[in-house]
Amino acid sequence: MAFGLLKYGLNPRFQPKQFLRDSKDLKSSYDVVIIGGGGHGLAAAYYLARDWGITNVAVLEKGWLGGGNTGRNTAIIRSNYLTPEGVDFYDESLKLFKGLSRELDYNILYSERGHFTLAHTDAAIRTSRWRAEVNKHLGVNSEVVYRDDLARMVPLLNLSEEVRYPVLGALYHPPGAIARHDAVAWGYAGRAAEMGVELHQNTEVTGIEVEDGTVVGVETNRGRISCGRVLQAVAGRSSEVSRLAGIDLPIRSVPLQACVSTPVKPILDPIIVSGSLHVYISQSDRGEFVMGGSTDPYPRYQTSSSLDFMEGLMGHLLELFPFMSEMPVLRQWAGLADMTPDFSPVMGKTPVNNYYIDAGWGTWGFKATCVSGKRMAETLATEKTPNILKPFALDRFRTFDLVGEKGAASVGH
Amino acid sequence: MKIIECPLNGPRNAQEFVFGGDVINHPNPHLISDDQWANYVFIEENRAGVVQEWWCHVPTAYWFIAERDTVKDEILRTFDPSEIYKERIDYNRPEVEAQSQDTKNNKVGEVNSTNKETGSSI
Amino acid sequence: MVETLDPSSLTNRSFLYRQHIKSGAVFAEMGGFAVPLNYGNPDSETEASSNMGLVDLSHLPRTGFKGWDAAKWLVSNGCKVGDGSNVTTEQACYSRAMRLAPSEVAILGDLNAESSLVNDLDMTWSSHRSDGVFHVPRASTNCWLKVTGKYAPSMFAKICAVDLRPQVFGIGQVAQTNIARLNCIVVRHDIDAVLTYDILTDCASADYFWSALLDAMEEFSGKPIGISALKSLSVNI
Amino acid sequence: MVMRLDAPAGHLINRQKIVTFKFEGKTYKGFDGDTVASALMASDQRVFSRSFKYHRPRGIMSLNSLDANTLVQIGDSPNRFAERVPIVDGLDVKAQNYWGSLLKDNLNIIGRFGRFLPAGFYYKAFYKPGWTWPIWANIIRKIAGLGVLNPNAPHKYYDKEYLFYDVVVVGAGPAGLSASIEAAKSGANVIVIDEDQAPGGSLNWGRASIEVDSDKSVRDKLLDEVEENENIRVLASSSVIGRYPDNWLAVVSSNRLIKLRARSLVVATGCWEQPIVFRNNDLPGIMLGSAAQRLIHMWGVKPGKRAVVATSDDHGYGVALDLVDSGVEVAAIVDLREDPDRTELSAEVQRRHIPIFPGRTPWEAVPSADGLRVSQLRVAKILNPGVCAREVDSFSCDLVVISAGWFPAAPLIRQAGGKLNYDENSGSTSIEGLDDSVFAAGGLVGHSCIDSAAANGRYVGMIAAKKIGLSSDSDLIDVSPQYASKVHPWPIFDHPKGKAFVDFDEDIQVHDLQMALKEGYSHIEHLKRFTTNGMGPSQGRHSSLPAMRLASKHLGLSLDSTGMTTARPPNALVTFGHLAGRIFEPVRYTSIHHRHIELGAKMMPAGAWLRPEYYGSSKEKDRLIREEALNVRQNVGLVDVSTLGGLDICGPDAAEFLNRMYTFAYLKQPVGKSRYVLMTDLSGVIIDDGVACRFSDEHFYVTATTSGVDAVYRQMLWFNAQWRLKVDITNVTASYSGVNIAGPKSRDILERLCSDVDLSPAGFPYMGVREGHVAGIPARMLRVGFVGELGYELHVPAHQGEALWDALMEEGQEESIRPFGVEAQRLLRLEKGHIIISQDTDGLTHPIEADMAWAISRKKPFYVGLKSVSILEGKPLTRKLVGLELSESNSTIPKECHLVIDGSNITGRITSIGYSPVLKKVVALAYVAPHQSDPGSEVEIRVDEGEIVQATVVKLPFYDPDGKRQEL
Ligand SMILES: Cc1cc2nc3c(=O)[nH]c(=O)nc-3n(C[C@H](O)[C@H](O)[C@H](O)COP(=O)(O)OP(=O)(O)OC[C@H]3O[C@@H](n4cnc5c(N)ncnc54)[C@H](O)[C@@H]3O)c2cc1C
Ligand SMILES: NC(=O)c1ccc[n+]([C@@H]2O[C@H](COP(=O)([O-])OP(=O)(O)OC[C@H]3O[C@@H](n4cnc5c(N)ncnc54)[C@H](O)[C@@H]3O)[C@@H](O)[C@H]2O)c1
Ligand SMILES: Cc1cc2nc3c(=O)[nH]c(=O)nc-3n(C[C@H](O)[C@H](O)[C@H](O)COP(=O)(O)O)c2cc1C
Ligand SMILES: [Zn+2]
Repeated sequence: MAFGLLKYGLNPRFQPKQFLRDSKDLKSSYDVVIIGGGGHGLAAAYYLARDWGITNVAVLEKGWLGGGNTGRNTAIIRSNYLTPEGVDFYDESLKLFKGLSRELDYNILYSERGHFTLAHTDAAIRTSRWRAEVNKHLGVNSEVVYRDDLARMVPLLNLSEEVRYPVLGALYHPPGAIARHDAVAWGYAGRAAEMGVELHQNTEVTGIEVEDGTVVGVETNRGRISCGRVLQAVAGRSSEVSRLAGIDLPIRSVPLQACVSTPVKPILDPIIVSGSLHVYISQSDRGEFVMGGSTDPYPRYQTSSSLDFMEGLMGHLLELFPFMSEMPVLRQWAGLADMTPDFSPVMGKTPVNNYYIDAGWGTWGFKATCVSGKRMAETLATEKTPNILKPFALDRFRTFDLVGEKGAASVGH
Repeated sequence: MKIIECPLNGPRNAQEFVFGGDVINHPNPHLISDDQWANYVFIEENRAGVVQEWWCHVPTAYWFIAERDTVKDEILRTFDPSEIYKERIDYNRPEVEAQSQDTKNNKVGEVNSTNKETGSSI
Repeated sequence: MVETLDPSSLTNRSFLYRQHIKSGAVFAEMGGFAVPLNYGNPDSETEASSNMGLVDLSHLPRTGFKGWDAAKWLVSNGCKVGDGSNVTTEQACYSRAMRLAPSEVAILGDLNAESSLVNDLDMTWSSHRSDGVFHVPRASTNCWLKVTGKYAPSMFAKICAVDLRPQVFGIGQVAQTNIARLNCIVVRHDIDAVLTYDILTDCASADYFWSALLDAMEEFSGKPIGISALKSLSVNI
Repeated sequence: MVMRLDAPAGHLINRQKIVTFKFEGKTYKGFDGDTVASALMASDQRVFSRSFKYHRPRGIMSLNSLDANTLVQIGDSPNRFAERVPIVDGLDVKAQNYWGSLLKDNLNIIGRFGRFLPAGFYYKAFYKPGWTWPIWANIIRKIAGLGVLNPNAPHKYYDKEYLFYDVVVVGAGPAGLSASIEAAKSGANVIVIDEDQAPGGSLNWGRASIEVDSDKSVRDKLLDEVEENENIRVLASSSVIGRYPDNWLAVVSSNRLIKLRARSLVVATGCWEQPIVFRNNDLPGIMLGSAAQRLIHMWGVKPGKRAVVATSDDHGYGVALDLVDSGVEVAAIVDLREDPDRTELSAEVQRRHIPIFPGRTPWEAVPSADGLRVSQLRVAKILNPGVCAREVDSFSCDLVVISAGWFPAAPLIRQAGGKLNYDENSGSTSIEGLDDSVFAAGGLVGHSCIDSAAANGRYVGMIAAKKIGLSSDSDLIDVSPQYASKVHPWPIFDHPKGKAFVDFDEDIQVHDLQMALKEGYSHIEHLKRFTTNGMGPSQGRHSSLPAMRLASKHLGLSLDSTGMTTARPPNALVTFGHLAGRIFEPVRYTSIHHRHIELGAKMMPAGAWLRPEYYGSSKEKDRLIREEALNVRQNVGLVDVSTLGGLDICGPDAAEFLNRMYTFAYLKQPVGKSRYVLMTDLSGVIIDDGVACRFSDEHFYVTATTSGVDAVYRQMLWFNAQWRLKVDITNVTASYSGVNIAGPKSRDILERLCSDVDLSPAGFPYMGVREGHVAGIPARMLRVGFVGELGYELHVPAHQGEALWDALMEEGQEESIRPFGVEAQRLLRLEKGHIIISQDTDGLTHPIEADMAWAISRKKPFYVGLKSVSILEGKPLTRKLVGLELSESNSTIPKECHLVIDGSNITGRITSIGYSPVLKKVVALAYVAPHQSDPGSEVEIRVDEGEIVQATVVKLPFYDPDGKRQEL
């Protein structure tokens, strides 16, 4: 047990240190302004300070830290992507995630569970093999498993051939993990603040000043500030915020919903995803099943939850796990996913000088929190795009150099 | 569940419909640059506010246009596409019919004033 | 005494004929199809017909026309067609014209298959095609089922999100919607005082749909009924 | 049933009918109408389960699913509120979350370490060194979780129902019942829904005056009125779990999920009674006043023997009277108010000599020796909000009734856009911002007296009907609350020794919240997530207000500015089974489906359809597929192609329309001929293919891929909604059953069955299309070459498809006709080098890299992806689809999607591969780098286990390069 807990337990008058800090006044100018206090913005702030010694940084968050998608996602972490550029990128993130509790001195409850993407059709088996082969080539642990393997590895799974879409096999990715999503945001926020980064909640960016093609300041609901460089990391609001800087994006903002059950004793270890049935499920350390599916059928700027989502999700889930029919649902909610045409993020420079973007995280960006934070910090600090980010440049949509992730991602978390 | 007023079938649950994207005039590919075309293909308006978009009533495969507030998720009005698309559209090569083509496209753009202008803004 | 007919001896086959055989149907021939007269228990079927019954009418003639001039063309060929959409107009011969859209009409033959309207229209269309009028092969596209009896609205309430209760869904009204996740055309068609609804849906999904309906009907003791029970509802169908 | 009271107490139970059930293996008795909770209490069984974190014994607190204390396991069903489960004979109930036994849980020692396990403790520990965390995580997982899920539990029967009402009223208390009566007067169709077993709401258990049954007589009058009105339907034991946009309500009613559309919605869900926070406030025997009253009035159960009542308003006095009337000794009334109002009820209490202690609060409850129930209450004087004097008065008791006032039961209202405002001075609440056609009534909006709740209900019922254009003769005016329901401003008394619980579900103490606030988790949303306060099964119904108070005090903000966490559905228990309902997964059968089954086909899903993969036993799959394929090459085979999409494209602009939708040119396509179609999307990516058959100038019949046709059809309609060409498009996929009879002997068979079409090579050449009859069945006949042999696709009306199949199978016996499945077809077309969209292409494949530039017309001005394709064409190729041959010596045959490797680079992948029985070698289609794409190039493929296999690029097709066989 940690020292902190002992201190706390033994001394009734123990006064904890304030870890999460909301800075008071906005200064008139910062070297770096980060718009968006989600995991990505906070991680970037942390790495700017830690790796590059840049601490005159303000994170501007219109609501509360981590209250966007970072606080709404189902926390699946994996690196079994389809394209080499995707695999390299997410694998770096996974490695950072593994060491993150110690790095931040804050337990993010990283829990390696193994990740199965079920295949119900021949075509899905082929795609699984494709992913497995690319993964293996790049040193990432993935393999195709078949029905008898599944019967052994996930005995709870309904492998009947009498169902509408029988399971034929799966892509098995042993490093697949879940973590406590909120803790990631808080950990980065707390440690960034310790190094001098200012965190401003309830601070909404309402305008962006661009002079001669260079960003010079941002308007907020609390006044204007001048800035050196700006990083936009606002997930579901990407198009609206970048429009303030005159930048158009290949993004649609679509709600993505999820739900949890009431807690039960541990029964399901791995993360199970079925693209054909649009469902995924894992069991958290608290004992709830955390479940989700595909994005809502149409875009909107709203995070209300819908009944259709629950009905569809459960219909499909019970095909995989019929014995769950008696489980009660605890809560459902939604976030806003930035969907790009190629199911890949948009990172790096923009047509506006000093204005950097981290967007297009769709349904898959939680797992990228570490790497995008670290590498975007590098990009801002050095003004050079690291190789690992190059394939994800905004310009690819002008030059028709899309990333080929779409094939693998019917439910791409 | 939301109710959508289908101009053909009346009010129905949203589940009967599929979304078809913003109403944007398909530009004549011969009259715009490659960059403009790339914008047309990939860039999304994704506006928070009132937009015009395509919806299809699946049981009847009927396409119509809706004005929707994407923040409140409220549909303000639905109507048949012929209100906007009144006449035949052609995309001929400019050398064939440059003049007449130009005016045709513009006409469509005018009727539908909330649309992105073909080419220029993208 | 009706001879039991082997349905596979005929080249026209209802999409459901194996379901009928499974349910013990006694068949007779109608228009080249083997049609279930009853399922072995005519009395209980007659009773079911006014409570909760399910009939396969896929053997009956039906057709469709669409195109910008379809409605006009039908009128000029002696067919009455209603205004607007989703309305039904009954013809003198008990056939019905369902206006599905301004540019689309489906024609349902009468329940005794006595009228030649459908056939006549099909013949006329194929011999002199007319601009802006296109044929929709409803007979082979859709299976045709009929749900009968007073529990029909409650049964539909379990599988269809459109309000089909008689107080809101009038006779002849058409709904093109989803039932049990399948696209369907539903039309109310009361036989004397008994509520009945016709459904046209994807013929390839007929097996699925039939089972889904029977499942939903179970709590109302609904079951398949033969053509005889249906006819018992009225002298003039 | 030692705690059972005599009638008339217990109006829900039928004393004539005894029900026997099991709890923890022991048999208990109760009456019909009892719930698990009431029946257990009647037998003085007070401990129901153990708590989430500290494994403390827990029993009834709210008896209204406002807390997780009463969650039990019912057979295979975990986490059920004992108060919502009616007992039936043989019911098997188990307590949850104990190690050892319910009454002696070995894990309750965790409670002792409580000090070391503040909320969020896991964020601060267990991760150094890194390897220790997984071990800790496992331990934590086992301790957490409540019920147990049985992996062999059956999937029970659930279904759904869609209902429509003019006015839906949620809550059948005085307000809801009155609203429904008034709304119905206008002719509206009304449904009133309540989650309790019987309508009546608080009238079923409340005691608003000194007469025991004054509430009940009000209820009976209202219920009579409701009963008489045909327009009103009452639905009890049914919870509204959520309100979604456009007044769409989800209601759980036994095994059914009702989806209800309300034109107008009245929410009359009343209030939730608030607990008092003090040390050991979670001991069994400590419960809300309303819980005690529910026990007494609804089920005739005596809640204890000696009680202390702690209250902050008049309500506690009514409870005290109920207790006394039920034979419970009331040792004291502890009133949190310094100067309680003098009312009729308090006067009666005094008359009965119950001592009243104003200005005091429970400070600490003392457990019995076994730790399983309360045995004493220590009461202290309140000095300041939350601060007490040192001296305590002790009362021995087995029941402590607590009530800190009433707070609106507002989740539905908040889901309907309503915001709850709190007036700190008066302690009352109000609602604003409700969506159109949503109305709140009764206790929810502050009417805490029956008359005013009912009067307000009537008014709101009238307004709700008016809103949708229905009106009655009534012309009511609204009333203001006679006295508003209030909550005590600070019913929170932390104890230096802790265990003052704010959230019972999650074992969150005052101390936990205070620590978290100091650590900076002070935003109400952070506080919730860091401590998990309000995240348990009761979703903050008893805990969110005290947590808000603590946060607002820490922040120095008003409650309104502190804010509430979001109210999300579901508001009550709903199972996965309810939400799933009957599982509707449409499946499409071709008309020949049953023949395939009879022939022993292994079926596989193809889009919504099932198709035969091959015929015979899966053990012999490979041999069967080769034989099926070889038979096509040597004799003749028959394959069901009914699932292929079919589109009739008609009208004067039909050819122009195809010209726009597909890459090839169609204007000059002759009648009686077919032509390949290839579709790209706007970005130039290949999305579909097929053939276009021209039956007349103005009629094309176009095929599309099985899983692509619906999207293609929709796209076509979408484009033409803009282009306005004179064309009509019909999806005739289901109308036509199709078979492909293929092989050198196919013509011989067809000639015997078809007399009205000239089948000679000249009369009906390759790529020709005809209309005629086969076996008397009208057919669209296509001479196509997908499998590369002489062959005919015959498309006939679906209801004649099986008859056509039968005729061909019978007629073809002499020629050794044999059905072949999808697998053989895939192999045959591979030999011919034909691609399958989405197998040999992916989400980014454009025609050039798929080597299909030949299918693009360069002359026409437009097709959908034209400009993208030309942009892509202008870029250097990154890959190319080629044919590969494996030398025979290779032992391992690669599989589809094995990679083509060039040094350390991935340059491509196999998209299709198979052993060709006719060529006697393994052939494949694959993407390779452009520099590897010339015939003769050697490429390396990495297969399973990392082995490298060599292959040679060859020209396509592999088989019959001149196409002689298909053109026979
Ligand atoms: C239901 C759901 C499940 C998901 N599951 C997974 C998963 O399992 N695995 C995975 O990897 N990914 C998953 N994702 C995706 C993942 O959550 C996101 O991609 C990721 O959290 C994005 O992080 P972010 O920091 O970029 O954005 P956010 O966390 O959304 O942060 C953006 C912040 O910007 C703020 N902001 C917006 N506009 C302004 C403005 N004008 N001024 C100031 N601030 C502003 C917002 O308030 C917000 O806090 C899921 C998403 C959802 C919704
Ligand atoms: N004795 C007291 O001191 C006391 C305390 C509170 C209220 N009251 C009385 O309550 C009256 C207020 O009446 P009212 O009609 O507003 O409330 P009510 O409490 O009488 O009735 C509300 C009903 O709504 C139901 N309900 C709540 N949420 C639901 C959901 N999601 N789905 C289905 N049902 C749901 C509850 O089961 C309850 O029966 C006043 O007359 C007041 O005197 C009395
Ligand atoms: C992985 C994960 C697990 C969650 N578990 C719970 C839970 O146990 N209890 C709960 O009430 N909410 C849980 N939530 C949901 C949150 O309470 C909340 O709904 C979500 O963060 C969205 O915020 P909002 O509902 O305030 O909009 C969980 C959310 C996530 C992302
Ligand atoms: Zn689905």
